[in-house]
Amino acid sequence: MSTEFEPNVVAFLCNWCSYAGADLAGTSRTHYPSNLNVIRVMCSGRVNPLYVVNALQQGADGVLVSGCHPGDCHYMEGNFYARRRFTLLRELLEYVGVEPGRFNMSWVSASEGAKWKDVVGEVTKKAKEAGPFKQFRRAKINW
Amino acid sequence: MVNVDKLKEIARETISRDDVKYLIGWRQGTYGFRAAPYFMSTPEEAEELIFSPLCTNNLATYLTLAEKLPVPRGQEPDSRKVALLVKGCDSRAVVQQLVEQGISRERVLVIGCPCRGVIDQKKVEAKFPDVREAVSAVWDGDTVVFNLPGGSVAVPRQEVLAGKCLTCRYPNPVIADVTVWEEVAVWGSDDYVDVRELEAGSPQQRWGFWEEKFASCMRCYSCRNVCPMCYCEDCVLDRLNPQWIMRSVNTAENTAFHLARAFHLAGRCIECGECERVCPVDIPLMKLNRKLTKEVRDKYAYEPGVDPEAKPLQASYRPDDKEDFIL
Amino acid sequence: MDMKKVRKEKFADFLATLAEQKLYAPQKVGESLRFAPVTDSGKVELEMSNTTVPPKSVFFPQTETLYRYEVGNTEIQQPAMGGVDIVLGVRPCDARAQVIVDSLFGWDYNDPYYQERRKATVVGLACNKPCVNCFCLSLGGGPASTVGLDLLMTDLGDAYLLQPLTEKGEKLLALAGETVETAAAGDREAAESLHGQAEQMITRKVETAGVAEKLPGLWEHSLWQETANSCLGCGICTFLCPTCHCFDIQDEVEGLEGRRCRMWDSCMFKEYTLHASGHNPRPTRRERTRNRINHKYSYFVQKFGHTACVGCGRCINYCPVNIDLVEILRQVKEAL
Amino acid sequence: MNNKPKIGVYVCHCGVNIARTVDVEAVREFASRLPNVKVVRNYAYMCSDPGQLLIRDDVEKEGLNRIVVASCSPRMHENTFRKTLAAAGLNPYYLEMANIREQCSWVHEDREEATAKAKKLVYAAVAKARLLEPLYEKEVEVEPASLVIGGGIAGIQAALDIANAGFKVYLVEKTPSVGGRMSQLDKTFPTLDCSACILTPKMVDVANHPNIELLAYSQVEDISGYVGNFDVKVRKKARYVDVDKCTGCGICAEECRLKGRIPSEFDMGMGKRSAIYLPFPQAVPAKYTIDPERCLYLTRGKCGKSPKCADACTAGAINFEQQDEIVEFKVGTVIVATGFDTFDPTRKPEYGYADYDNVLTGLELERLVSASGPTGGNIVLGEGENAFVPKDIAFIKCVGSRDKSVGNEYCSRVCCMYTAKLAHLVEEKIPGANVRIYYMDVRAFGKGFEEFYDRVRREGIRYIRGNPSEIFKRGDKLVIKVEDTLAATPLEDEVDMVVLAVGLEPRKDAREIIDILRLSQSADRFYLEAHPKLAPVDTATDGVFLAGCAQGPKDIPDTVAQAKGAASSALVLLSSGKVKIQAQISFINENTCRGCGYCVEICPYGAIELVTISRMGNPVQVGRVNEALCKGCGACAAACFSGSAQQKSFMDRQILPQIAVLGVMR
Amino acid sequence: MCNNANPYIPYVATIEDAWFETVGERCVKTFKVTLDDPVARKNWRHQPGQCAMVGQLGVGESMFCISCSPTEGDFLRFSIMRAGKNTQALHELEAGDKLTVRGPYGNTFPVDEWKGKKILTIGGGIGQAPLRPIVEYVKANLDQYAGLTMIYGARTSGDLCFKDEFAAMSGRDDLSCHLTIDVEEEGWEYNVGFVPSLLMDLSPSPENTIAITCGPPIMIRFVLENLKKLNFADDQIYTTLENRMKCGIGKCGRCNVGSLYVCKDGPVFTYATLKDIPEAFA
Ligand SMILES: Cc1cc2nc3c(=O)[nH]c(=O)nc-3n(C[C@H](O)[C@H](O)[C@H](O)COP(=O)(O)OP(=O)(O)OC[C@H]3O[C@@H](n4cnc5c(N)ncnc54)[C@H](O)[C@@H]3O)c2cc1C
Ligand SMILES: Cc1cc2nc3c(=O)[nH]c(=O)nc-3n(C[C@H](O)[C@H](O)[C@H](O)COP(=O)(O)OP(=O)(O)OC[C@H]3O[C@@H](n4cnc5c(N)ncnc54)[C@H](O)[C@@H]3O)c2cc1C
Ligand code: SF4
Ligand code: SF4
Ligand code: SF4
Ligand code: SF4
Ligand code: SF4
Ligand code: SF4
Repeated sequence: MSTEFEPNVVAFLCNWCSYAGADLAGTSRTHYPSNLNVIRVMCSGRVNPLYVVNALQQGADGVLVSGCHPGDCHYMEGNFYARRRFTLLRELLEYVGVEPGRFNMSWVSASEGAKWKDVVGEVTKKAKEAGPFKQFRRAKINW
Repeated sequence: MVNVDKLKEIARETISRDDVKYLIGWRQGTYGFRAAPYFMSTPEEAEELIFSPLCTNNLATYLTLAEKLPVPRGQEPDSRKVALLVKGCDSRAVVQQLVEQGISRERVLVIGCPCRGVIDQKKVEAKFPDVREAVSAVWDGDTVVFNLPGGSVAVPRQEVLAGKCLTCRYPNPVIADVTVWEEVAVWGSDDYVDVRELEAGSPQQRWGFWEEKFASCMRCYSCRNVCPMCYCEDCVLDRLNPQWIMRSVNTAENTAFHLARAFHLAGRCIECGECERVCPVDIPLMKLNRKLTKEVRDKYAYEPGVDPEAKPLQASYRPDDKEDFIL
Repeated sequence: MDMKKVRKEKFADFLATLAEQKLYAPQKVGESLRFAPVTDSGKVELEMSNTTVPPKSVFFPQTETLYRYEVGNTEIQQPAMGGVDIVLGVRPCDARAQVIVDSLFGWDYNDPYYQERRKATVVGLACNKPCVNCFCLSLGGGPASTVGLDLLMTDLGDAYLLQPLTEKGEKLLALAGETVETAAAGDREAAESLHGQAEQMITRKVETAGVAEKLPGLWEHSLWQETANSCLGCGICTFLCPTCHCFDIQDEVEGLEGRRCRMWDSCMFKEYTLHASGHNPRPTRRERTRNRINHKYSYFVQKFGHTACVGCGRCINYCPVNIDLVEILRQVKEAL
Repeated sequence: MNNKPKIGVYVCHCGVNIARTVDVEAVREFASRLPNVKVVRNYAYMCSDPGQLLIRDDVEKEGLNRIVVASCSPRMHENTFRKTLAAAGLNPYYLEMANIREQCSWVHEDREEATAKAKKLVYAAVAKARLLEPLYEKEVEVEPASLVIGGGIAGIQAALDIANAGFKVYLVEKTPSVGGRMSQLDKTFPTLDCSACILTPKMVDVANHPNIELLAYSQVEDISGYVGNFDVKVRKKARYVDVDKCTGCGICAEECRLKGRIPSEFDMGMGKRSAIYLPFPQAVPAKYTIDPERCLYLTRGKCGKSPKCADACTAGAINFEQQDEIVEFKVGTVIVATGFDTFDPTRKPEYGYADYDNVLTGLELERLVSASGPTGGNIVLGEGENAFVPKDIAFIKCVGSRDKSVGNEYCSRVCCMYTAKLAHLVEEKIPGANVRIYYMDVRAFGKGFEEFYDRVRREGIRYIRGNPSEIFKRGDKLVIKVEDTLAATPLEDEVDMVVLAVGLEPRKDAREIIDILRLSQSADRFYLEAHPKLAPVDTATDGVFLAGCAQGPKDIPDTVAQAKGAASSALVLLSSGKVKIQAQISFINENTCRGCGYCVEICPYGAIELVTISRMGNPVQVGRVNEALCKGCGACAAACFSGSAQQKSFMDRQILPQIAVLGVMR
Repeated sequence: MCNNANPYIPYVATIEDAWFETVGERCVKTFKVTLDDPVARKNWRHQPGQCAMVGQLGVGESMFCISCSPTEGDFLRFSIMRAGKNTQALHELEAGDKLTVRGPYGNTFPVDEWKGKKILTIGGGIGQAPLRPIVEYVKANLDQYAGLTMIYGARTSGDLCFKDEFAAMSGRDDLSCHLTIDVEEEGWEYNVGFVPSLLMDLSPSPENTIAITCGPPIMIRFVLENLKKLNFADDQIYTTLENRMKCGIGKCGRCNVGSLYVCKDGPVFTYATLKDIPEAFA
């Protein structure tokens, strides 16, 4: 057993593009790190920014939100709203001292299985570099 | 020049109107350098009205803070207007409340008071630490004159104005049904120097700055309650089901509380500074809010609370919004 | 009992000897002063009018674990209780307040968590310069009141005079050993004169006698609405009040580990009394404000025989909208 | 009533697909210890009949009420297992899937890692499953009628198809007559059949069809409701002519004081009409209309001693008192066939359209060559003594198309062919005419197009590759400055007439319909279809379809084909009589909603509106979701600060435990 | 009285049986539970009117009245209406599951003082829960009382708790049971109409009678009015208050009406006590 730090990444994927892209990565038997776990939502526009805060609080070392490329949203505009929200959230997180690699966003289409693999690799790598998330981890403070 | 007599005159007229429930203004506080919010419903009460450098409170918050008692069956709810004195910053809150439909335009009567900056109570107290009685103040040119028991003292504005006033770009109300006197010249500009300073540090340094601050929060919710934009019937910050933030007070929950609060105000905060002012443990909340105001301005050329017809920032987008960090 | 004193240059050493036990004293946390465990005696801050957060936070922490458990299991583990030996730098008003709170945590059911901490030795610090809104005199207290203290310190300028009041206080002095010396002849007089001066400085006064009797008759008085108009319904006045003691109980779970804990709550919050049916017996800030004042000045008196206010002035100092208890009391007195 | 969640977890081997990499037995063992889990089973192929039977049996025997299937992607088999649940008598939405194949066994190699992850995914699914709520797919009845907006060939065709299938159609046309652009054309490429000859019968059919209610000279004011149940409000503009009385004899127009003084829209301003007019002789309905902006009586309150038209009309049809009329009706589907505008060439001033009379647009030339046109089909320019027949004629293609500088990047798809057609007609009408065409490309992609292009070229029409930079006047002639890019020589070509092959643009009033139906626009500003390939006639709003040039430039055959497509899509709904409404939609807690309207702004389907409710006697504004319009994207839920808007099956309180599991579990 | 040195620590209890009393959004489920610790079970003493904190580790605890009489046996019963987080989670429990219980808390109905008197209970909806122990207690000691009359109403027949028990009660002459629902329903053979008006129809005499009422605030208000009309004296009328509470032991602050803590000085009050507390019926 290696004692190297293995980050824990929580990812929110839209059903139509990114989740399908991840499925394609699977069907194509692409291999990627197992640190990332997916929560499926219908649209990246469904992801409440507080989920990200919550995930970090509850033990995630990295968070990813992934949706369709701009203009491809199954619901037309969900990812545009998501983009605005998460741009701001990311600024805010970094500003209070969350390392830049912790929160990520990507556009992965249903045909981009290969890109999904890259994204997982990238996000995992970044979270690994950032190390275990401690800043406002809920971890039983004062229990 | 500020003419409080004229203000009182207008106030008396306003209160006398049948369609006005009450007028919210300021009066001299009970001690030190304070003004207190003042609800007037009879013309006589207008006598106590003041408008001075002490009038820091943003009264717009009372438009949405009003709690409604159940209306007994067969009775009509009171639909009279609420009249309100606003400074420049306060007026932006009114505009943003209109944008978010927190109030309806027919229900408010806005009396605009062009403002020359209000004081930061703590700065003044540091200057005059031993003053116990209630002290009034007036503007005079580029100074604020305090009528201390031992005689008046003029202090340069720069030394006592609240932080929000030093960078104020809207000293004149952006919305008003009546404006009381002539507009004042804009003196401020905002480069977000304070925010940039903090941004320049490493993540560790930034967290180092915030950790202690967040840890010291008592979660008294004053910052939320005073905010004119925070008027959810049931706020997610203290909701129990689902529970986003535990009620226990510690760094993790407090940080989540502050992130959520700040985020919910992104594109909505009009920088009235009230949250920071009320905090009993002096958490520099404006440094947090202003980070987002800055990003909102830089990234989306958006400024809340100036255009009542504007779409809310977080409920709009542009296809070509920047997305440099997206993989 | 013998008075001692500790010279300021030795004060750090004095604290260091005390800090061998679990010592709490005012320190800066974030931007505010509150009682915190002393790890570095240099950080102890006694040049203050008073701490922002009263020392009740030591005896009754804002968040406190009642017990722990594993989810799905029924085994309950009590946490270690106590953990406080000395609380130093307590202003006389806050010490009196703690005595008031004692009656609550001691009536009928004993609150073990609280009582265990209350065993600590309380070292008071007389006020040489009361704050603008102190009105302790109106409530039977004073800048050098000794109620609830085991030891009273008075800042004499170059030294602190240490006046033991109880056995616990004596013990503490014994513990301090070499760092303290016997007080000089004039020290006591000097201290008393300082106390007198401090008393003179307190300008805020209000007649509190008769308030308890009068309040029930003012139930429907317009004063409550007028006061509540500008109230924000925040937790400042109650969280910072040394006598306010309301709390909430919540379960918190992390993975499979859980705890039931309690945390300060405030009667000024609207959720505080909200019923499951949506009915709220105190639906607006008018009722809540009325309850706050009545609780302190009438109900508590009826139940425990004394006012639940010591005149520390915190609620006045920190209320963001200048709701002023002294002013309310004055109105109560004047009301017809 | 909420019963204790009793969860069955089914771990699929998927042959060896999962089992090879994931220790399914370990996962099973792990899952059996999770809260509320009652039954856990492994099986080779969960999706197989025996696999599904396993679930059904357990539901029956063990009283399971939530099912977690750990297998492949829910995108693959969610529906399969929903049906299994339904068959077992459970609500199909009590299903949660853990994707341990695509997300796990297929993408990880290390057995230990993959097993650990599979456990985690199963745990998260269990955490959510215990909070699932039953959902019900609602059905709504479809009003057996359709609204067609726009009476061009697209609208006409769609209306006829639907009407012929036996459903009521309301055809709303803005102008006094149906026909659209096609009625202005002379001949149609590539077959050169006479436009009027093929269109007029259809127009007449529309007017006479028992199932079609033609609302010409009308405008849709408002559409509310949702698929199957749209409430439509149409404004019938006052014609000031009683259509029941008007016989279409035209005496009124003959008598009108303004006869021949008003440029005719139909003839592109080249012909003149009266203030009371029929747009063109074959107009349907063949009823006269008074132009309220021109009529002397209507604009000035006075027309000589008395209005001449009224005096002349023996049928007594003139009625100056007539008012706009609002008609309201209900339909189940809507077809938008509002067509296009031609590009306004004044936006390319270098072509001198505004300055020189002998610079024409293609559509103007259509009128000139038409036998029913202002010149009776003779190509004559100038008036009276100055009239002349042009000999040297140049066409310029792609005017306003494929041109970033005017914001139109797209190809208008008809100009190449109509240019060829018009060039051919010119050649035919003016013997010996010298015709050349300046072009960038020739796109002859349609059926018979290349052949037609070939034919025209063989007729002696010259194609010169070049993009004219300027047109100016030299003496009587127009000079075209251009570089022949094939020969790489600059030219100054002197001609008598220039025809600009203007492109097709979205209508200037396109916003009206966008606002009414909440349609979106694609980058080219035409109405956006739901999917460019798979749903080219649908829109994002269920029950609303697109036909013809409203969706993008196209020729008549494509227009008709699309119109038929739209009609058949509408008919699917109309004839089934019912539509199913999504179950995983959003709802708003009216007790906590702050009425800020963010959700209203954000919902791409306009599914939320603000309504005023009474909160203990106090009026408050809250959002309310129209269940039939919501598509369940959940965008509103993420936007709602107060957490009042929630999406069923994806509620915050269902997702937070998932996050907790994925975060806390290491 | 909780025997624990630490009054916050609950007993662990097992659900023996659980069933739904009513249906709908705010349905009521009754739990029959026994404490796991045999000593605690032996020492547990409660009287009609008392309450206990019932909860689940990991969710939370809430106050409920003990809806059985000690005369019924060595177990506890709680009838719990689904209202929010805790109650929703409690409703998910079934026989065999574990609970936490602390108590008993609060004062009691003075059932012993009442001996020799006629007992009249007037309940509405879930408000019958605190009245049930009285009914059971009096039933068990019927010879010591001058009679028992029970008036109980709910919105619909589906909202009536303890239906089966009422069936068993009819056909006895020493006690009478009057049921009512707000509006007519098919198959309903008892009264129709609101509880306060049924009270007036029955017009019980105040003579040697104790009236106890419990139910929604609006019902209580009218019942009290009517009892006064029927000349009941203030100290002949009892009711219980159910203010929100967290600790149950007079510390957490929120349940007070005036200077009284509902958790300690209540939940049982006479009208004589409450009528001078303006907050009591807020
Ligand atoms: C003395 C007493 C006896 C009671 N007896 C019964 C009984 O026999 N049967 C029964 O069904 N209910 C009884 N209740 C009410 C019961 O305590 C509440 O319904 C329950 O606490 C709701 O908890 P929850 O977690 O489900 O709701 P939450 O999710 O906590 O909250 C839902 C709503 O309930 C309110 N609430 C929370 N805690 C309480 C509380 N303790 N009391 C009132 N409202 C609260 C909240 O403000 C919120 O609005 C009694 C209450 C008291 C004080
Ligand atoms: C110069 C030229 C020559 C062409 N030659 C040929 C050719 O030879 N062969 C060929 O195949 N194609 C040709 N085309 C293309 C052809 O004109 C179109 O394909 C066809 O007209 C598209 O029909 P439509 O019904 O979509 O739109 P339109 O013909 O534009 O009809 C739209 C109708 O909707 C009405 N309308 C618009 N808005 C509203 C509203 N809000 N409410 C109610 N009614 C409304 C309009 O008044 C109009 O009647 C030519 C086009 C041009 C410009
Ligand atoms: S006002 Fe200050 S202490 Fe209170 S909740 Fe806000 S940040 Fe925390
Ligand atoms: S967040 Fe603070 S500064 Fe911004 S509007 Fe609210 S109170 Fe004012
Ligand atoms: S501190 Fe002031 S504003 Fe806040 S609740 Fe108390 S009285 Fe109201
Ligand atoms: S009520 Fe105010 S003055 Fe009295 S003890 Fe509390 S905080 Fe101090
Ligand atoms: S966004 Fe939320 S709070 Fe605002 S109107 Fe919609 S549901 Fe209500
Ligand atoms: S889920 Fe999407 S479609 Fe449904 S109401 Fe919300 S935003 Fe509109």
